Amino acid sequence: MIEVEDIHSHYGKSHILHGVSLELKEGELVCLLGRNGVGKSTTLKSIMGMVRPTQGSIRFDGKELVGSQPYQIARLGVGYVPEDRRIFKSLTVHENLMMGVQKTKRGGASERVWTIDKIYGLFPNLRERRGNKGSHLSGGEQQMLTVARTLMGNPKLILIDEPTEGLAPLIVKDVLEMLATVRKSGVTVLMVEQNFKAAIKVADRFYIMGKGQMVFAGDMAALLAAEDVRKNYLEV
Amino acid sequence: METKKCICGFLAAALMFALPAFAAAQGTIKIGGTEPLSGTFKDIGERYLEGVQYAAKVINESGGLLGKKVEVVPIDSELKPDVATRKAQALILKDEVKFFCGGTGSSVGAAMAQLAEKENVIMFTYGMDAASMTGEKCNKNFFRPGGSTDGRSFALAQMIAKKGYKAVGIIGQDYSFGHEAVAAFKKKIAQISPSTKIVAEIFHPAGTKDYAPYASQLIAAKPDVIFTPNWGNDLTLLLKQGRPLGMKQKVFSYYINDEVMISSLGDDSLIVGDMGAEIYMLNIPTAKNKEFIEKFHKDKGYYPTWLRGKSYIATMFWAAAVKKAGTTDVAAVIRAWEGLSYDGPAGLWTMRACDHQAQVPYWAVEIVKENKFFKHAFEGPVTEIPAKDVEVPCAETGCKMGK
Amino acid sequence: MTDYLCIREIHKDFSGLKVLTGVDFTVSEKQRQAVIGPNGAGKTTLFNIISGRFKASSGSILFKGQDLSAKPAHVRNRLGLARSFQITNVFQELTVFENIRSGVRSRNGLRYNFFRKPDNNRRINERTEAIAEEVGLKGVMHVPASALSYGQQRALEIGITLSTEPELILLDEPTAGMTREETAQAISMIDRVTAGRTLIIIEHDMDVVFSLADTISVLHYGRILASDVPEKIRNDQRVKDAYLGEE
Amino acid sequence: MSEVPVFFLHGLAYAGLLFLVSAGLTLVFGMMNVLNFAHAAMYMLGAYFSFTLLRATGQFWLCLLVCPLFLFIIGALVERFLLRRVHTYGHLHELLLTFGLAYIMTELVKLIWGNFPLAVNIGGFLGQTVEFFGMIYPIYRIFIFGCAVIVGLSMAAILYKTRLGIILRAAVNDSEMVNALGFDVPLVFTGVFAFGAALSGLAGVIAGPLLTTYPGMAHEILIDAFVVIVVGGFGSLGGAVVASLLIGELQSFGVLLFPKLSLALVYLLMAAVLIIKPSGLFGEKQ
Amino acid sequence: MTSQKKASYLFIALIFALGVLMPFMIKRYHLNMLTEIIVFALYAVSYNLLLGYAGLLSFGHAMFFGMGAFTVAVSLIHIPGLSMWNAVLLALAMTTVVGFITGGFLLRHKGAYFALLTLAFNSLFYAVATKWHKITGGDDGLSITRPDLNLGFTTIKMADLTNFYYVTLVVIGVAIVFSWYFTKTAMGQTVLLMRENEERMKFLGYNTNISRLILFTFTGALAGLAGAFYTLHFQFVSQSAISVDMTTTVLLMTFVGGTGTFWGPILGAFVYIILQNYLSDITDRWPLFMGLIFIVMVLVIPGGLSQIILSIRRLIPGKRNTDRPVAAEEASP
Repeated sequence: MIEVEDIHSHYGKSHILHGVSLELKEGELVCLLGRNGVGKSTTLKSIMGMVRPTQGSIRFDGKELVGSQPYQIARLGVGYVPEDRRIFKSLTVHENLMMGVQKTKRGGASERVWTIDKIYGLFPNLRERRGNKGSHLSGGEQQMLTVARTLMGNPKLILIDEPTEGLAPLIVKDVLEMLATVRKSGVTVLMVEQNFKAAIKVADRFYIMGKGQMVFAGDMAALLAAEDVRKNYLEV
Repeated sequence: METKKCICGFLAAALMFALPAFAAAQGTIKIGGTEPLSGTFKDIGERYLEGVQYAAKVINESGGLLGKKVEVVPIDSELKPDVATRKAQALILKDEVKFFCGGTGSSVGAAMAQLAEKENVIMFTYGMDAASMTGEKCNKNFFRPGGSTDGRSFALAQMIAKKGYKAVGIIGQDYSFGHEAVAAFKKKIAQISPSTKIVAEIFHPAGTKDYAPYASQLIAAKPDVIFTPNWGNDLTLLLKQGRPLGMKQKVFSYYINDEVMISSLGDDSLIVGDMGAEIYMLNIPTAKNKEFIEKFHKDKGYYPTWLRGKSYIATMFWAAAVKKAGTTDVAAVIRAWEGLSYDGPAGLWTMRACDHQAQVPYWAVEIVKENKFFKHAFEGPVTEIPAKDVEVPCAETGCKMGK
Repeated sequence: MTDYLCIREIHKDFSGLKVLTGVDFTVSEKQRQAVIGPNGAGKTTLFNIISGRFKASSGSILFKGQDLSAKPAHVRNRLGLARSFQITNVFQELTVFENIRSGVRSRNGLRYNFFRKPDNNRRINERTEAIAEEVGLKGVMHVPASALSYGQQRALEIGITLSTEPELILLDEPTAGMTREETAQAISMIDRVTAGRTLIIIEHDMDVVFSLADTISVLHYGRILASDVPEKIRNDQRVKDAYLGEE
Repeated sequence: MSEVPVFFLHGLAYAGLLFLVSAGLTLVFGMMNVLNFAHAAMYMLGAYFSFTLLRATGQFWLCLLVCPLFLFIIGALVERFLLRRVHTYGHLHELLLTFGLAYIMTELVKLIWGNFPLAVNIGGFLGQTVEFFGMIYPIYRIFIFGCAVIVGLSMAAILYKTRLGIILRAAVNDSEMVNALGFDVPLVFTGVFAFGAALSGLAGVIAGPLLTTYPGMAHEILIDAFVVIVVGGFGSLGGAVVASLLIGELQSFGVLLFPKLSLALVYLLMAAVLIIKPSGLFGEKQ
Repeated sequence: MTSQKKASYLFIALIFALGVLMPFMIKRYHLNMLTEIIVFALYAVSYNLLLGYAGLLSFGHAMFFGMGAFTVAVSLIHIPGLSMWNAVLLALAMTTVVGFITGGFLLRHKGAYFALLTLAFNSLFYAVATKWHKITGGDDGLSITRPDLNLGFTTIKMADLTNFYYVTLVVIGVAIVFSWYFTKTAMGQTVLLMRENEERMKFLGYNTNISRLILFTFTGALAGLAGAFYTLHFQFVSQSAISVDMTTTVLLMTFVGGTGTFWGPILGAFVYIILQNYLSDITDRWPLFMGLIFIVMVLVIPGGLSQIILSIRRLIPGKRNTDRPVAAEEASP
């Protein structure tokens, strides 16, 4: 579904990604692990076109994404849930959700899987607060809202950046459940996470990044076996 | 390191700096025409300049002045006194120009007059009308072969008094010209028609966009007639916005016979019936005027309307002074011009020695729909207001001229 | 041990979003305190409040008995408090030397002088060089900050923080984004340059935390979950849960 | 004080014109953070286009439709080919660019239409006067205010009632995120700038018959429009409404009450607002 | 370091020497123009300290230029026997005070907001200058005569252009050199910090508000000095000295010369005034050219003339440039 091949990305003058490659198959939920500042978020942004890789290629359903604008990539069916949530603070919850709806029609059977009613069904909190300004939501609600907003666009692939960051355990559980539901609906998910324990509950496969490069790829069993990698790149 | 790279820069700039100055042509008398040649008042400046240039042409065709050709050097004053003086100064330094003229903007005129005194050159004007320029601000290097706010306001006051209006509403631009014009008008009307009341006296910033509040105030004062020294767009907008609000009174205005202003109104009914007084008009019934208009029209294909006429006559007057002096020496020309008379298209003009203000007759006119010059409304028949009727005695001008 | 830095009941809301919900802790003089906690726990916000970048919604900060709450950042710095930034925050177009000197001369009161040139001040220049040497940047002193490698920029970040000779240093993830080798170097450098001063450090890398800190506070959901010596924190179940997520 | 209603109407008419000019300016400023110095020059272009079209067809309503469209196209071209190129360099370059454009537009107008005032006369219904409550009042002045109300209400309706409005407001919050959600943000910005230009063009068409059309008209209205933005609050549409009304009425009643201060009154108001509330009446604190 | 320093001082001495010789080399007309250039050079230098060094785009610099210009004129007219020095000192004092007060209001905002506010304030000053006819002469302006310079043992006739040129050269020259020196002083370096990273400065003990206010006031005073000499040079001042156009003029000079170097704006003043003098002789479409220059500069050479000169220098092999000119985009707020 998506193939990232040897991309290099820069932020201003600092070289963040030094040849990152990864691959997702349709319907997978893959988790990208790693410490702060190793380039996990930059990887997602590079896929989304928000950071333009200087080298390498990213193919989504066979189409090259490097060089495209974020909106073009989004219209191909890639949804992005940013780390700092970035809801539109002066818009109401309902308007925020409306921002997720895309006008352009894409062919395919999975068209309009996510409707506003379905979203409100899944997130009753949001229905309750539909008239509230985005700035009045709690952290958990904001996280729900960003994911829901992205789902409104009926993406084939969702890139989620640290969905559990700063959330209370109960809410983390909700978020994970929500991800499971999303995934069941057939959407492919690439998730960046630091919360290792949360990640292993939902992910099919794992990538671990260290300093701008991939240092590990494999499933749960492989990860548990690779104690060295875990110790060096993840644990306390 | 930063320094060296600049040397190249300065050298490059110095090259431009050293561009050869225009060599001063021998055998010509240069006259600098300071007019706004860009900006909002460009059309006024250009028309004035045409009159000066036409005069130079007439002089040159009849053998020149003191055997030399007269050359008009246009100076774009941008209607800013600082710009005008800066450029004039450059001309003095560069080409040793001794004569300057101009017609637009009393502020430009006052600054030029002072420059003339400092640099000992002659400045004369045909259109900068603020009375103070030949009053308290007068100096020996400045001449006004033209009208003044005093003369014009006096003429208009006489016209209003003669028609017997008893309530006058005044509106003027809030700068020295407007204030001087209004003060002169009030002084004269109080003198010749004490029963006439000033029911409103309103000043607005020059270049006002919305005249409605001013017009409403005028209307509310219920005058019989309106007096205004406004000109250009300030007159256009006053009429254009005031008339629909119910400002039906006759307007007595300074520069009513401006064909560009009338045509820019786009609607003759806004102005027909309004009156003005001017020192030059196409309708002045002298033989010299008829001849002048005919030749000018043949030459250019259009008429020497007020601005062109005024500057033409003034320039001819100046030439007469130079001729009389027999030299271009500034002191000699000043002496020659003082007391000199010139009988031109607009009657007999006499340059008074005490303040260098020409004593000229004014011509009263009413704007009519049908005229032989334009499709739009223009001058009706004119009547003369003799120079002595609008004279300000030497003692009252406030001019103390250092000799 | 006196209460050197005393933080009481700090709350911070960002337009309704509660980031800090009553942070309480004290730091003694010369103590080396680490603040750890999962992403989004409010660590950087806490630093911003202590250093004067943000104002707390409520609560107070006492430094050597003085209430800092209403004082602007530059005054807090002059009182002896300095911080580094998680995202490198240096003067990009200036050289390393100029970067560090900006703090050194501020410390020496040469801030707004119209006549004296910092170039001519030997004391300031020597001190600047000394600091550059301490953080290992002496060799690149006249290189613009923007041309430095990432690791060097992080070192410069610390160098600038040190330049005002603070008594209390706040370091916000000084080793974020560094390789292991770089991190190891950074630890020993930080250990060296902060000797004899009070240090508060935010860090994710536990190697850094355990090698530098003598007390650790765990910030979770906007408040201090636990504060203790490293060994005890390591074995605290609440901390484990907070860190690795709940079972 | 029988004049009060008339002066109030005068104030409304001028406020209407001010709002029409500043609405586009404040919209572009609020959305794109671009201070468009060429805005008033575009307003002037609108007036001149209208003059020519009116002379050719005699249809004022046509001008009202077509000239803003012209300006829309010009605005779009300017944004797409000039402004966007310098966007990454920051405010300074954007400002200077629009500044240069203002010069060029003004000079081109002089080249094409000449350097003297041109009269725009609309006959027909709009040229008439109407009598009510014993006052005779020109319909055109009421029409100006009406236009401002319609424009203001439609802008509010677009911003708060349509999908486009949601996108626009979201883009003010976080344009990068809007882009990532699949909206062509650069196109949206081109549209906003072009719409701002169209508004200025509309204001020009409407101003033509009230004022005359002349090359100095841009410069004269620009500062007034800037003052509206400063007083109302940077980028606030509601602020522009209130500030226009305030300044319009102040100009009008100022003539009646403080004739000596006329020109300075507006600036005094501005200074007062800045002292009390530096970000303007409705501006958000930066 | 030291050789570079020497070169700088040598360069300054060279320029001064050239300046001293000028009256013997060029015509009075050109000397007149040169005096004007020197005055505007200081104005441009002061503006560049604000724009290029601190990254503050102001549309109100003419406030100070005009304030200085008017102060000299008004004081010379109303205080009989006032010496030229005292008039100039009054102008400096006046602009310093005005800079301090207006700075307090204006500096609360940054970027485009600051630009807009300064523009509005400049308009306010312009309105006052126009309206306050009694003092400023309104539209008519004020005309003065340069008082002669009493040096104690002798008096120098200021009516003479050459004498006035020398006075201008010395006074303005010293002010420009001081401005250059200023960029190397503590405060000058603080200004750079301000442009680079205002946020970080605060955590190094700098009061950024005070820093900006000091700089704003200082550049205002420099502009006021330029304005004072502007009046003395033309012996005339009108409201256009305080108009927004006067800000535009200095903006264009600075921009044409390049904001990236100290000397760029001086070059800009040079080129601008010469261009203006010759171009306005040839064409009355001067504003059109100005507009085009603006756009071409913004789009193609944002670093101005000094950027061109620098790039030419870079082409010369063996002369690697170690300077770090600040591209104008980085100077933007």
